[in-house]
Amino acid sequence: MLRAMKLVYFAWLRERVGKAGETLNPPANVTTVGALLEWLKGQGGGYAEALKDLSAVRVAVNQEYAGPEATVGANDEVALFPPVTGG
Amino acid sequence: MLRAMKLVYFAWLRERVGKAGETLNPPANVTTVGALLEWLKGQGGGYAEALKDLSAVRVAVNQEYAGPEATVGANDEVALFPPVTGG
Amino acid sequence: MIKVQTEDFDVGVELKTLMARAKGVGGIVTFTGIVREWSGESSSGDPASGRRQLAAMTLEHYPGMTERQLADIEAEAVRRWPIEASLIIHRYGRLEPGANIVLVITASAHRQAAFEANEFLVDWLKTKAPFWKLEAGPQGQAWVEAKASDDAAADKWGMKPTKRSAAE
Amino acid sequence: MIKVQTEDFDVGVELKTLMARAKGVGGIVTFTGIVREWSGESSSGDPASGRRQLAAMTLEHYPGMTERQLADIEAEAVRRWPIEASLIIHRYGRLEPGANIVLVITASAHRQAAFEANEFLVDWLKTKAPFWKLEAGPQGQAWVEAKASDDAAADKWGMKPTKRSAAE
Repeated sequence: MLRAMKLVYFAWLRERVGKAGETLNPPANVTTVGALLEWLKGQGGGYAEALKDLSAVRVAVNQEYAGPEATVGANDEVALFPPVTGG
Repeated sequence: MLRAMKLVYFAWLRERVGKAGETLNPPANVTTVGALLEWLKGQGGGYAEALKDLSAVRVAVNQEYAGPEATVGANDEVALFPPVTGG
Repeated sequence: MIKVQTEDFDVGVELKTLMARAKGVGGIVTFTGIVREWSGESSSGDPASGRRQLAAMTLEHYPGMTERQLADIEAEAVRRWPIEASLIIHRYGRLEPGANIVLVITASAHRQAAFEANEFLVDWLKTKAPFWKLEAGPQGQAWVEAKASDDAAADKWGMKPTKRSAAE
Repeated sequence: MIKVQTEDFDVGVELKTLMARAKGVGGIVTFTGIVREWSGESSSGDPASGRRQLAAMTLEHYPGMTERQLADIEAEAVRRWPIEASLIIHRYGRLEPGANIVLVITASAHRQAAFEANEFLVDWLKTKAPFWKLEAGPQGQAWVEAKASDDAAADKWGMKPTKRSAAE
């Protein structure tokens, strides 16, 4: 089953991952934000570095804020970023 | 004893008294704002009309808000006006 | 800084002038009070609600005391909040609907201080500054009555009462 | 109305444009956020306090989500308060000290509504809008950390949390 998701990264998460975005195909058991983060972290390198403290990571699925229990699936746009500092 | 005070009136108090200001010489027993208002009211005509409801009258002595117990004396500038509506 | 004037003001120009002397601010809050087209509480423009259409408003004030009260209010705001710069402009004379009446600018390193100081100043202008509004419309002229809601708003800042009735 | 842009804005021009489409308003509240010369909590400019002088700030944002979040926040403010007109402008890109970052305008017949809606919008921009600030100074570059005080300010408006940590 093709489960291509679009990942996008911002601020220091982008810097640590080393890219602004990519298309990934996580395994079939990755159906939630929490599972996606754990899987990504397990990819090592920049991912492990970027995600070592998940309390500092915010997630948006299709441009809406999402908690770890939110579902993710094919064609979703999943954004990972630090707490925002606008305004 | 000369006890000349400068009286000034604003808004509908000015209209009812019929003048913007005047110099008055109240009697010697008029030493407070409250006594001044009662004396003025007793002058009849526009004064009685302007001061018939003292709850709608505000007073400033020398350009500072003053209550009925505040003292007034020679050369004071005493202003009578309705509740303010600026801003 | 305070200004009491008949002339209109330009908020953009005043902001630029104030920012030039307020280095290091992070937030600037501006309140602009405008002459409304309808008197009364609602802005829906429904003539059936008993409100009156305004042709013009004339603001009378107490020269001397006005400047004194505005300067006192501004000084009190600076004592209470970390304000880097502030400006109060209050117009008087004849003003038509849509015209500027009052401008309050507060600049601070902290947005919360700028917001609170601004609201404080506006609440106090409404209840302390010696201005009186005479509204003129198709039904004639009438002096605007002070609103209890304005007194309540001013009261929340916990300053000594300055508007004691002469009947107390 | 919302705008996300690199260009500067002129508060005076934006106010005039907004007033032209907001008939009947009595009060307009404006918040302007400015790039500070010093990072940190104080604005005294004392270099001994551990704060850092800024050469510039670069604002990154999430195109698409930003516009969506700003439109949602503005719609929520209009639901909560009797706002006749509002405007949010948020800049991104490289900005130097003194530059405008954000503009929030709220216009209402009632000044209290204009103040509250404005503060609500600013609090939410600080905690919800997907912008990130990278500060550059003599000591190098650093991403600005989110402040707990901003979260507390946003929390007081009683909206559902939108910034849940991924660790929950």
